[in-house]
Amino acid sequence: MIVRLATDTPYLLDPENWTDSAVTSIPELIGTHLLYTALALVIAAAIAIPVGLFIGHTGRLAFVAINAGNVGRSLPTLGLISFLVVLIGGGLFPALIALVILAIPPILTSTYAGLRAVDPAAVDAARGMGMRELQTVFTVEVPMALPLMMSGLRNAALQVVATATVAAYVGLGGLGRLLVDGLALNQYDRVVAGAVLVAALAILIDLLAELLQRVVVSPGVSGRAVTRRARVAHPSPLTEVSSGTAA
Amino acid sequence: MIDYVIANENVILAALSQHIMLALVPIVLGALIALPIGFLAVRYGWLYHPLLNVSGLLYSIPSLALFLIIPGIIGTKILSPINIIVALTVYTVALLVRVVADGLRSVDGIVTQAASAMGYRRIRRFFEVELPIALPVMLAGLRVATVANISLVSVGALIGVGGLGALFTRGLQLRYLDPIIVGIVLSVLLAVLCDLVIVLVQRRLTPWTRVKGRS
Amino acid sequence: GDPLASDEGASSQPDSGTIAIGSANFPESELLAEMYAQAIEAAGVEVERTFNIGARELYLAALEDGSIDLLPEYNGALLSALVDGGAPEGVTSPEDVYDALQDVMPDGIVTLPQSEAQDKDTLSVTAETAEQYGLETIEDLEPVAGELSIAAGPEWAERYVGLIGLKELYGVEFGEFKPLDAGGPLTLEALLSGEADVANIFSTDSAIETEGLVVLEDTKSLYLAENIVPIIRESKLTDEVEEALNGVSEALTTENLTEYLAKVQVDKQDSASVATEFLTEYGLL
Amino acid sequence: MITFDGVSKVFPDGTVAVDDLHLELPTGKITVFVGPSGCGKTTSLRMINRMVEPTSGEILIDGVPVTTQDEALLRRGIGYVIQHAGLFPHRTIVENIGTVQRLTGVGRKAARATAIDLLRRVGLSESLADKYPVQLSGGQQQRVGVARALAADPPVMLMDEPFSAVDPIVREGLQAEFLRLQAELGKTIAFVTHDIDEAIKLGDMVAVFREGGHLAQFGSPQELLEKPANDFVADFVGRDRGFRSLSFDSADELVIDSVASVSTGGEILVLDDAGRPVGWAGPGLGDTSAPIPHGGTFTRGDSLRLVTDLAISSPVGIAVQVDVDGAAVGVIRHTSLVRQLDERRRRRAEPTA
Amino acid sequence: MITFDGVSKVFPDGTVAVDDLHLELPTGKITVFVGPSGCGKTTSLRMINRMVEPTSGEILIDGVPVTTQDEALLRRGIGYVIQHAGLFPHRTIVENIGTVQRLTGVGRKAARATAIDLLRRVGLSESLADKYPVQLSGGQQQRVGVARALAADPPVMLMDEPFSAVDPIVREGLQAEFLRLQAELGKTIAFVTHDIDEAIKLGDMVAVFREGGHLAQFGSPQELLEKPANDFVADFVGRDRGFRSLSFDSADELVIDSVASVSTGGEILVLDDAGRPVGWAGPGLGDTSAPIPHGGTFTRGDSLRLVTDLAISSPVGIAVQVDVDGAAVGVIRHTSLVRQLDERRRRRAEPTA
Ligand SMILES: Nc1ncnc2c1ncn2[C@@H]1O[C@H](COP(=O)(O)OP(=O)(O)OP(=O)(O)O)[C@@H](O)[C@H]1O
Ligand SMILES: Nc1ncnc2c1ncn2[C@@H]1O[C@H](COP(=O)(O)OP(=O)(O)OP(=O)(O)O)[C@@H](O)[C@H]1O
Ligand SMILES: [Mg+2]
Ligand SMILES: [Mg+2]
Repeated sequence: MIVRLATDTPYLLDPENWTDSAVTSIPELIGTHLLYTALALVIAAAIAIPVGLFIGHTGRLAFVAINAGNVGRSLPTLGLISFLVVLIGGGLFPALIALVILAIPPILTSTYAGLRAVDPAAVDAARGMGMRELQTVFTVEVPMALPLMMSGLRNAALQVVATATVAAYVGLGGLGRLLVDGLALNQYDRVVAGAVLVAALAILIDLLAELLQRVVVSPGVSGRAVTRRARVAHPSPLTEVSSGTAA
Repeated sequence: MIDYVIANENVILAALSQHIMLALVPIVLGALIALPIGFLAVRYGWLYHPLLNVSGLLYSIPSLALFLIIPGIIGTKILSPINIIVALTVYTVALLVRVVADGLRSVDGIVTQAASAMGYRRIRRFFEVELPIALPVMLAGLRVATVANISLVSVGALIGVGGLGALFTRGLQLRYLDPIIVGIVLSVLLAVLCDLVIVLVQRRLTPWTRVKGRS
Repeated sequence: GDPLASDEGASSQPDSGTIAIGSANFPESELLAEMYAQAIEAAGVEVERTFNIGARELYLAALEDGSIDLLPEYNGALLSALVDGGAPEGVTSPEDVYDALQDVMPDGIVTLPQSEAQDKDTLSVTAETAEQYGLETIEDLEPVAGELSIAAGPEWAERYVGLIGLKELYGVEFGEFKPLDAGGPLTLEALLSGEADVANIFSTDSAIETEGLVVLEDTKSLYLAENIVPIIRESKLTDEVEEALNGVSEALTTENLTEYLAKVQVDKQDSASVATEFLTEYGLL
Repeated sequence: MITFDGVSKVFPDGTVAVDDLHLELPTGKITVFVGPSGCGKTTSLRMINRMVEPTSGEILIDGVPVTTQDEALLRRGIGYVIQHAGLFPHRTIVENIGTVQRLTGVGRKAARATAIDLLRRVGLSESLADKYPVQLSGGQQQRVGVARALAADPPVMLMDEPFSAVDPIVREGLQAEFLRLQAELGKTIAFVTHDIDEAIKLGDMVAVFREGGHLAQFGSPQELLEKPANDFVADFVGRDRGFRSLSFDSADELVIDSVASVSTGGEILVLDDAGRPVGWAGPGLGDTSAPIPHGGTFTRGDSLRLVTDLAISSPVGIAVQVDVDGAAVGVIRHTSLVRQLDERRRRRAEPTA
Repeated sequence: MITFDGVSKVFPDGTVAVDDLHLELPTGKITVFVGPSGCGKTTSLRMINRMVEPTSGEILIDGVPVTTQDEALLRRGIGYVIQHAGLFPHRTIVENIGTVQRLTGVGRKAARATAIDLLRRVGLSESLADKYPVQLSGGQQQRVGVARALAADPPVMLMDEPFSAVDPIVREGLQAEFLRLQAELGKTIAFVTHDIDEAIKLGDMVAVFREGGHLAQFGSPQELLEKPANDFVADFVGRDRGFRSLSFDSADELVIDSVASVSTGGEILVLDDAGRPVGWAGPGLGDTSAPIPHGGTFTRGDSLRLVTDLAISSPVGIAVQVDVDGAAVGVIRHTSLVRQLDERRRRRAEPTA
């Protein structure tokens, strides 16, 4: 037998791995993973939302928003991250940039689509009542576009959570460590632990996002105002077309 | 860059052809599997949400992890391209089930009723009315799946079967941009090309979506 | 099942005539594999290249399950991987290691005679660091290691020939461990950028010379001999193949390996042509 | 003839959509089902081609119960037109029209020829043949829907609010087209609408439904207007029903005075050289040298409704009749018109006495 | 008063939407813009609140050119109601209604109070206050749209086909509600519709537009029906215009005969104990012991149109007048009615002589 068998207790269930003292403590990995995810999402949102709002409101440069989705999807994350590491060196930076680039298209596209989908009659009514341009955008268009914008964010979050594992590939922390180390140490259970934790985290984040969505999206738009039976199903972005899980 | 391409022509071509195989076989398999599942999800409405949740869950598993877990489940060899193909097929199915279901659900009930009222029987109605009308939505989903698959294949390089991904790992090890750039460009080009092919197929298969509607 | 673990069921297949050659995912391994491949091809045997496989455990598993037939290996590292709990202490010389290896080789897989060329693990530091802390040997690290960080492959965390051995043998315990890649570009990058103070670099790495790194002497022989050795499925080992591989092993020295590796690493030549050049120079083609 | 013989439909959720319906739809005529929303019109209609199966009772076409026939085959023999046309978006116009023919095994070429012929019949240009439904306006789509239902030349047609999705002006055009076509083809048609005006305009017979799937009245449009069976029907046919009922009687039987006769009353009908009325002049009509416009004329075949309206809107209370060339042939005073209406009413009451 | 002073609008693509429009919309009245699709009604309306800027000419509100005012402020002072209500789906009903007030700095509480008051005014229940638009029916939404436009109590209201998206029955209710409200509030209203019946029903004044942005006629509904300026208008107001023009005159001035008088003609109006008419009996009406239903009655305030229709649909050609309790107070024969219409026409023609 060439390789060691997995230890008796599966990695995920070994209490040892959950303590702070462990070389790779799972809580710490989760924390780091969340940090990368949050950082990437915040930066991506800070870029994509204003641009999406501009394009969606004015209708100008629409091709940017339409093509962003496709180009974003077709960029191989592993290639991107390798490229950045070689170009600017190791550390958090290249991984973060790759994640941000990954997260921008879904947010941008959905913000644009959300604004485009706003009933023109409501915008017309807003103007007709004497709202100024920015008032129209923020008090009418954005609230109505929120469900789509949120699903774009959720999509982006899911992709980033899954892809943040590549950070480990270039030596950073996060749950990717379990995959990369498991691979290097030939511990199947460690890889499984990584996969399970990432998937669990994705579900958790999606649930939280759903809760957030309930809070921020007006019931009048989300369909929750309608009777339960007639309720418009709002698909979880988990089930939505997403892309680019990697590493 | 040119030098690199010339010097490594064989390596690049081999990587590219592996990439194409690894990306496209799952698309075909995935589409074939997703079609009946999507149909069932529409036929039996209660299946719709559970099926979508499962596919969403599958999609959130990191690809590297899936590549590594699959041989443990299906008993293939560790380096077998089958692992990558199965994993990507899983993603494709996860993505397309929803699309197929939504496509079929997008068919106007009035149209299917009109078909029945004109004397269509069930099966013929499905193939001659519902399926063609759902095609645009399905093909749009297929485009997404294809492009996503092409970019995902390269992750396989971390376990030695990654098509153009090998150029990324090599470039990283040698701290050498050329192979990385060549890999990215080829991967993106391949994605764009496949996308284009599907668009062309779509134009042929669904001429009615191209005509200009009246305001 | 555990696909990374060995698979006893996968017995050796009958000789199909084609030899599948694998390599690890670093340039030297790929260069060596390419040399093997071309040498065997010159002997009229068909080969299939499955390079860049990844971590050792992965390619060993691949060898064992029959995905590949032949690999360039390092005797010390191989021994550590095959013996539960790592290489026995004190077995560090090339001969001892090679002998010990014979006892643990899995069924159906054999080693051919090893080359004198070695590529050992080292602990290296930059010249400035060496000067600042007065470092020459690994022992010198003991008092200061707490302030220092070390970069190595992720598996170092749990290996004897890694952090465990350093602690047990030298009493060296680093302040921080940065899991990057084994002797790879990230590790080197971390060392050069000052993100890590000490790094696990391979002895054939041309950067040692070009960057003026200081290799800390392994006074207590923690690091095993790392002679290059072809390992092959017995069923594939014909006379022509053995002859061709032995020819390569004989031609290889640490020096010429370092020199030719630099052509790949520094000059960015592709490994196939570098291998051809090597084999031609040593009359193996 | 289509016979509803004590037909009821109770949906699984307990909704009584149709309640013990007895009805005979005469062959070759248009029978309109009209009533408020949810009163069971569509359900009744769809039971004819077995899209819905009755809970009890029986529907017969020319005496044959529909349940004795294979569903699909039955449906291929019954044209069906629905609200939004329900065209197949993925098929061209001729392919849409040829659907049933192709189903019954007619060749592509022959189906196309029929389809193009039908296109013309429903008043559409042949140039639309190879377009797709999205390229057509709502009114055009609706016409194609009618053509598609007609393609297999079925003796029976079911039409469920076929014109309700188009705007009023287009609708008028479609209705006229439809009546013209029916005059030519003489199909047995069941037509659903919730617009009583449409029912009165199109129906040879009208079945007024009320909530709960009850039949409130079945009769000709004129009967509905003149003698609504109850307050529900009277209410439903709406205001002006007296006036509107005049549309069903021709004005041809009116006794018309000579044009000259009106001058004796003081008003003068000014004619042009061709004898066409220009307008009215006379002492009571101001000193303006130009005659006052007469406001419209009627001719043979026009209804009492038009004549009454002309008499009301005329500046002198006199409606002018013209011949096909527009030359004045006679006049009728409003007072005389009303006297004649009175007599007509008496005459009509007598036979019932 | 809103004045259009030679206003034209040519869109960048060359479409002439409005062509040299001169118009005065009287203060406190409803002025309806009506015409076929694309004739420039909406464009004209939207130039009032500067949603569209005229190419030439000027619009003044009470003598002040609208262009002299800040756009947003101008709009806050003009209520605007559009076709599908254009409610904000993400806001509750009271928030929707309070939009303009909140914009102008009114506090949340005060705005809510006004909104709830308005809800009641437009005939909606207070219980809808905190619902969202999706929870309301189309008709309710339309009412909220009106309430929202009224919230800032603007002297001027613009309404663009506000009732066209709801079905005919709901529309009737909305129209009645709207007229009641306007009687109370007396806003200056510009109201767009393409339905001439709606125009005639709602408008104090009606501006008929025709293709190319031309004004075809501007006048009261009665003028339009009685004296259409040209064939386009005559055609557009449609058939029965004589009869419909009778709606604008009350029947109160008619000379009514006593109930007893009719018996002498042979017909007998059967009354119940409370003096309410039950139906007609008499020699000409068959031997049936039950009286024939009279088919309807009129009372004070009803129009000539109703009386005429009753006379036509009556089985004996006699319309019956009742008091508020439903007791018969008099009758009028169709012939007598027509004679009185004749006299009325003569009287009206005289002043112009
Ligand atoms: N499949 C069904 N299941 C349960 N109830 C139904 C079903 N189809 C129709 N109904 C109910 O049966 C009644 C009659 O429906 P139907 O569609 O025949 O009415 P309709 O007269 O055509 O109304 P509309 O003018 O709105 O089309 C309604 O109360 C409706 O809700
Ligand atoms: N923004 C625009 N750019 C170019 N042409 C326009 C624009 N808005 C309106 N038009 C054109 O101007 C003409 C008048 O349009 P308008 O909307 O005022 O018509 P309308 O009378 O309200 O018609 P409808 O009854 O269909 O609402 C139409 O021909 C229309 O196509
Ligand atoms: Mg219906
Ligand atoms: Mg308009």
